[in-house]
Amino acid sequence: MNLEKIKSDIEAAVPGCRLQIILNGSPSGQHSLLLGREHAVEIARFLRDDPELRLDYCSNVTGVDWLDSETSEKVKVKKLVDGVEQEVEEVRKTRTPGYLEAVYHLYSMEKKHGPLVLRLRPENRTDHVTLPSLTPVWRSAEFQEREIFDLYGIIFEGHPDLRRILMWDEFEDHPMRKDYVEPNDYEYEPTPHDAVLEKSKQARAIEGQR
Amino acid sequence: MLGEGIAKGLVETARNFIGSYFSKNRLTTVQYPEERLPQIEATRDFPFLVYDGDDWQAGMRCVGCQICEKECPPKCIYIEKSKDKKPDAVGKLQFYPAVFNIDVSVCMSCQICVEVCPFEAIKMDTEFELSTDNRFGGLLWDKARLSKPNAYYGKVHPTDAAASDALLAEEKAKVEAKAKAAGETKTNSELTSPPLATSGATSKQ
Amino acid sequence: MEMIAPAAQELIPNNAAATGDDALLEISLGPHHPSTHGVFRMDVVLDGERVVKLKPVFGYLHRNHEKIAEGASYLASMPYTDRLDYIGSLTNNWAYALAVEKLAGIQIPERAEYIRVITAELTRLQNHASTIGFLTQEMGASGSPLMYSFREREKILDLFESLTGSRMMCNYMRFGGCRVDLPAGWLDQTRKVVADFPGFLDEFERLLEGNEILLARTQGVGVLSRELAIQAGVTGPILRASGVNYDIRKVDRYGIYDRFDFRVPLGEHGDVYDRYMVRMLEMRESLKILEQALRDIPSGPIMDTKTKIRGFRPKAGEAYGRIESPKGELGFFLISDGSPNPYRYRVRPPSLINLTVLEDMCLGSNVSDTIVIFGTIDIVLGEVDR
Amino acid sequence: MDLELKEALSRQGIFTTTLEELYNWGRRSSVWPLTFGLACCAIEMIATSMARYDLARFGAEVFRPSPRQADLMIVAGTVTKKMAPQVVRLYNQMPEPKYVIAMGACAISGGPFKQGYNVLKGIDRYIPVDVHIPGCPPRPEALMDAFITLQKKIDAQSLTGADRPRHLNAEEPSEFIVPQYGAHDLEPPKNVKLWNIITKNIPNGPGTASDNEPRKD
Repeated sequence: MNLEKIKSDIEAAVPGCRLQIILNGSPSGQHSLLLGREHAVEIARFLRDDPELRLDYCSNVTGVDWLDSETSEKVKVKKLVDGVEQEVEEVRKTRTPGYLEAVYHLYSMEKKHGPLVLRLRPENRTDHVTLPSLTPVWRSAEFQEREIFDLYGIIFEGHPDLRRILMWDEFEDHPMRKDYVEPNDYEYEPTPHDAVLEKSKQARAIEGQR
Repeated sequence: MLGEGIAKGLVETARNFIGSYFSKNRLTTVQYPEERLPQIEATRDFPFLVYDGDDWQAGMRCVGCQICEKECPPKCIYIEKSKDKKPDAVGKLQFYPAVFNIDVSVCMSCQICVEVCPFEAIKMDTEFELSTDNRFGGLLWDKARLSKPNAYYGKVHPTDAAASDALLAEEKAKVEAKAKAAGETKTNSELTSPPLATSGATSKQ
Repeated sequence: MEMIAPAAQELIPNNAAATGDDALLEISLGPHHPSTHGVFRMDVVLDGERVVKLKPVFGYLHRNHEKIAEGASYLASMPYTDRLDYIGSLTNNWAYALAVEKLAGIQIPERAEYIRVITAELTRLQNHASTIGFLTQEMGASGSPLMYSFREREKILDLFESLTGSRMMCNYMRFGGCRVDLPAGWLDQTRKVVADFPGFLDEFERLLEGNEILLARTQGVGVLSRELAIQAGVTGPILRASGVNYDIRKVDRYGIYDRFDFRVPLGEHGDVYDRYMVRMLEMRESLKILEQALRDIPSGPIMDTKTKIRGFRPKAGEAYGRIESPKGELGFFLISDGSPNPYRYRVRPPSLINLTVLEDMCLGSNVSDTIVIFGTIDIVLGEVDR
Repeated sequence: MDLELKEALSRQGIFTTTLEELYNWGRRSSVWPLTFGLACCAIEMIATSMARYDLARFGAEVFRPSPRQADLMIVAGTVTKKMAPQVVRLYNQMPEPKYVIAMGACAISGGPFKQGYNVLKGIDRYIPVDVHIPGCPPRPEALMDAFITLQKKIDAQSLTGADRPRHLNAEEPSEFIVPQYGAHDLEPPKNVKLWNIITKNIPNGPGTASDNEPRKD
């Protein structure tokens, strides 16, 4: 399956949609297609129903959490120092805001090809975390989108039954997010080291204060 | 006829019942604890520390390198390296673990510690009758509880132990040859021992 | 169980408070229920004995496998995969190893490929055998069939133990091959088990084939249509029982499955009986594969020498690798950021996704049939909740 | 009763017993487990009850699905925080005398999954455990060994005195608090009273000053 061709096919079928090919550096060569939120359901429907593609089987739906990241690189800049142009090394920091992501792996049971990897990204990872649900297109996404809602906190609009699936309903956090801090219920640990030792000590200290 | 299928099935059950008196293939009950299933050689349960010779403290192969502690998936190994050194089986001065604890109430018997150990020091035991009513006292094993002689290893895993012994003998021969060569030029060589380069990845348990 | 979560209370229809013959009854099957294969719960609304609504509730065995794996090295996750579908640990190992191999572009030696096929097919045999045992147990055949299938399972577990050291949690495969080579005599032992296994299948068929109770309880019960099965992403024997020819061993031809001659059994009606029969036939096909693999296995190395096990750091990127596990498509989705730990580690659990259609299959049937339908989905909670 | 006299009598075909022995024999020989599997270990538990190992030989023939009819709870597998309230409730529903075997690493301490946010780090945070079996999963023989250990434990109990079993002591509780689902964790995260009893006797335990200090040998 040629990703470029699929991209142009989609663009022809769903005018005005935003698409971007995301390259994958690993030898697996599974490159993916980033969809704009607005037309995601239409695109999904096209992918499912297009007689050539017939991606009727949505195998895997995954959430991914990308934290805010800061990359610093050294750049050589030409600057006027004391009236003389010199090459000076400068550290430039680029801040990439973090984002959440839902990744869909599509296959075709009829044509027996695949995978096509789709990605959807909500605006940010704090307050605008909605995505259109693809469950109306592929029902196999039902539980998996619920799981992403539960563990990552992405809200899928149009999902028929969006509740917590793995954690209990009273639970408030989204534990698979990278910045989730789990409750410290460590106790006496017979073989502690590193993080566990710290947590165990903390827990004991708090207990002692009570 | 209604009931024919059920009757056929019952004949099968009867055949099985009678067959269980004659056929070994039907795996009739092994009357544990009086009789036991034959010990399968590869069986693994919990790790133990191998020592050479008779004195477990002097012969301990472990050098406290803490690789297993780092690689242990459930983090159930706790090691503290000693401050001083003691001679190992080959005669080189090595560190030894001042503390070596394994919490078997956490251990998942995955034997990754065995796989990554470059010193053939930790191996898997086959002992499984360990039930206890004392969680913390009975299931936290220290160095003394963990140490077992090499002869025991040879008893429970003969094939692997032979391979391991051969490997160590080879290492020893190499070190001796090197020492001999070095001894010709320099008599007093205080070896700060580099880790023995055995292939941890392919070592059998 | 008297526990009703708030979400479950929403399920109670308005007339639940009404008394009399037409009252609907809301019950919670599980999480402690002898036939839910562990800690699974179904919130069922009943009209008399008929199921009107059924909502599965998960999470009682959510052990945070994915989160733990994201904090551990690639090697350290291997023993955890054993505990996903704890009946078939070797196929889980393979799926994970395959995903890592895709991620890092590792080729594995031929002998290792053969060992993988042999162990995976043995896993399929014992998984299907115990599934059918449990299924008949749930239909009321208490004891005998389950005992027979566990007897056969024990023989295969003995093989696993003498190869890998553990009965259930094998932790045997590595990215780049397998951990240890076959011990002496293992192939002969396996050949004997494989040669004897058809005898067990014949016995099982004589025991159950034509049994009027079995037929009445299974035929026409829990029908799953072809279209719904595809739409809901159902995989494995359930999908094939609904007549869809989709077996990843044939589609992806991962490993060396293109070298073996075997067929994919398909059902016609998509009912419980078809699912049972597909599993029986699949065992016979697995035996065919095993015979060929045991005949052709070459000698040679079992590990790719270039692959480092400790301190393994694949290049940044991602990969999705999948295999046909006994329960369906088991996939692992890995994202690497170049560090020794995977950035994202995701399991695509067949058991969870196959449960999507549970309500559709159960609507309108009796509670007793619900248990049987549930039994044919063949779930393992370790994989559903992870 | 004098042991020698008793043996001499039994050789003559006269069997004597004390009320205590009879009572303990009765309890020990019909420990009915609860059909209660949580995870991986449950499969080994089923295997133990199958023909090759046959747990029935120890008087545990009948696995009862209802806690009201069971004497023994085999906590076979990982107890998650979502499941913990139900486990405690089931335990509370069992009639005295009741016993608990924590089978496998997860039930004892959370085991390999103890670093997980949803995993209870040992069932003994909420209910008292009589026998622990390490292993992941323990072999069927190990479960039978635990059964024998439990039977020995029952046999050694005296019916009177300060160390009499819990069910004969009216002051001892037979029910324990059921934790509630909280916003971040279970409430309470452990049964403090029970936990203090368990950890009281650890040589190096949390009650002592040298908490988490390495043991010196």
